[in-house]
Amino acid sequence: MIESNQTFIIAAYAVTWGAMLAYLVYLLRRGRRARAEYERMAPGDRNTA
Amino acid sequence: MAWRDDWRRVRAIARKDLTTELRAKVGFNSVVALGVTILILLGLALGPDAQALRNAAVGAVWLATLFSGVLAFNRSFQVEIETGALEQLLQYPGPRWTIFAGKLLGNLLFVTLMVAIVVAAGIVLFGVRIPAGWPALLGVLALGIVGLVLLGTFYASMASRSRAREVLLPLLLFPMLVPVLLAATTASKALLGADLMHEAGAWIRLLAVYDVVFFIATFIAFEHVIEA
Amino acid sequence: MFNAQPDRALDVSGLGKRFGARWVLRGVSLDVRRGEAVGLLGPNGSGKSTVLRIVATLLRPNAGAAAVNGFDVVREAGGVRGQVGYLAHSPGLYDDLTARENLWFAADMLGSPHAAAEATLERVGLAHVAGDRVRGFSAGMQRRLALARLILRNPRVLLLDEPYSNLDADGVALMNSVIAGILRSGGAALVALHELAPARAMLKRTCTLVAGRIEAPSPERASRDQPVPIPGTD
Amino acid sequence: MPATPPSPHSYPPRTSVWFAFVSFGAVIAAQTHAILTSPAEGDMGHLQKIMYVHVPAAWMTFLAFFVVLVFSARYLWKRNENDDLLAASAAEVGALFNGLTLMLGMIWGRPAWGVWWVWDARLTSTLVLFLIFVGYLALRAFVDDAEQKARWSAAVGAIGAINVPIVYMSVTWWRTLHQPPSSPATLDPAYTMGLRLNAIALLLVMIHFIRKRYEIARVERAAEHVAEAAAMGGR
Repeated sequence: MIESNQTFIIAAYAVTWGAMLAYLVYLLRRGRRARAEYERMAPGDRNTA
Repeated sequence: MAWRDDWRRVRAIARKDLTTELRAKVGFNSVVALGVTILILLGLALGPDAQALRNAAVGAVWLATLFSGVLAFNRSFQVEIETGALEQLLQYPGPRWTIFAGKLLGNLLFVTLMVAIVVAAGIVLFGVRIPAGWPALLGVLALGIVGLVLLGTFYASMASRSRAREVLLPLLLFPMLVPVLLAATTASKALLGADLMHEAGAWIRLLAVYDVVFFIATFIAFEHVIEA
Repeated sequence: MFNAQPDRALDVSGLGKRFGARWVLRGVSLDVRRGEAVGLLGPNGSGKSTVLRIVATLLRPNAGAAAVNGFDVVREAGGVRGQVGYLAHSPGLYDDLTARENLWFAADMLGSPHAAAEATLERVGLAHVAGDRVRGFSAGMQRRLALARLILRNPRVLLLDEPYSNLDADGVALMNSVIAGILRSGGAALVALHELAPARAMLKRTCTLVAGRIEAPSPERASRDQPVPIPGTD
Repeated sequence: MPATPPSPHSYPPRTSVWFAFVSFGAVIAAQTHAILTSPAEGDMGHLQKIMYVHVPAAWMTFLAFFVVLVFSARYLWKRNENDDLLAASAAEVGALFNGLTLMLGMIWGRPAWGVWWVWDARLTSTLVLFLIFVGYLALRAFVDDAEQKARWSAAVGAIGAINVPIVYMSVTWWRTLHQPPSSPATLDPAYTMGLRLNAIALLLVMIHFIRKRYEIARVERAAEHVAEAAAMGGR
């Protein structure tokens, strides 16, 4: 009983971290694409450092 | 004075919708046909054991009502959108909730008639024995229909004007109807049985609260939704 | 926001409108004085209908503003709806209802008596088909019924989108008499047109909309010089 | 007369990266602390440890929906485009945490109840909530005009949120016989500390996700406006 519980606990934490990291990567990629699109549109006029 | 004008406009819209429906008839017949067809398919899928059918009767009737209801709600705005009549409707003076109220009234009569037929078919097909306390069952049915029509009409006013209306309306409507589905089916099953747990009353109260809350919420939200 | 001079029936300044990524109106300004009909010319897709629909409170502008007799189209949309009569490109009628039922519905929504609806049916020459369903009407007959509905509103400002399309000679005369009647009683009209011919008599002046902007309006003096008697006014 | 309407949409400031490290670090810390200090609970073995991710994820879902409600209502009132973009960002992140909560619920249910899915009151409510999120995101996908999309999703978001407590109540009544939902009150105090720490840590992660997603939405919208202004300029 204990061994099988172990796998489920590990699975739960793996799924949690998997989801969080996957979304982080999705955000980074989409952010880069959006910024590049903006850059193409209006080169250099971004008003922040 | 203004209230009487608004009420006259609501009646005019509802009468116009129902006259169009009676003239065309194709709308009502197709929706009822769909409802009964779904009922028969459920009977085939869940049958033939009589007791199983009797247990599933309430659920089957409500699912048939929900699915064919979606057809009716989309249609109620269809005519207006295709002919450009919606733009004319938006031109009349007076508050715009009268459009929603008019559509609501029209859909309420339409769906009530449809449900009456579907329920009758359900009683026959699923061998339901009518208990003595059937008026309470009618009460549950009425409250459920009001909830269904309120949200159905509200979401149809958007879905029917967007690209994928057949998909969007069910996607928006069905999750929101979970409380109605649970309350209506559980209360009906209880009333069909002996309501030992006396839970029917609690469910009916929940349905009433649901209807009041969403009556207010949809009327407020409609102003923002209807403008182009 | 802008000073609504008393004689200005319609005042539009810097109107901008976009659909998704496409800007259809890019800063349109024009005005129509009382008793005046102004033509709005321009090719398809130049934004003529969009201007009319914004003034008719059917569309919300993304930029700029417009007012009808001092009522702002966005903030006082209710007031504007009491002033304008918008004749759309598509008739917007209920095909399964008869001509009379369509008009009685409009009368109920406007709060005017059914007798008024009967009178307008007479005026637009559809009394003989009042009991027939609109589904069987020709485009010209549907246009007349839409005009009857417009007359029922007795609007102060007319917004007409291609009003002469599908109309025969009598129809054009009827349309012009309706416009003339409104102008005489101090109303105004903004008429979107493809070609000028049928409306020449009506228009005080015209302006041309190209790709969402007003080109230099036609010289005031030219169109004023030919005072044309308003035909067929009883 | 302005040739092209000025682009009112400033380019959003860049969300700092260190916040990502802080939030993720907080989750690592909270999780290790909880695992080390949580006593084994009778026959459930260490299953309670799944609680430390499952329950906070559920709380974050409800919190995200509350953010959608607030900014949807604000958009309807103020018609400020950024409120719509924030509501949409919160909805997307909320859907993510909702999906996570459901998966964790199943991973916990399998050993605890022997089946992958149990129509448990809280789990079922969370599933319905997920469908409401899906409906909201579907509406946004099917409407093109930005202003209409904002108005309609604000109305749908607000009305969807109003339904959350009613859904929760109806599902709980429907499942009255089941184990009462595991809120901190029913757990022994040793867990509640671990639970709260993990909830705070996950909250930091959610805040980062929503801020980052919101920033991206604003960049995309700013690019859209610049493109339009350029197209409009026509010089």
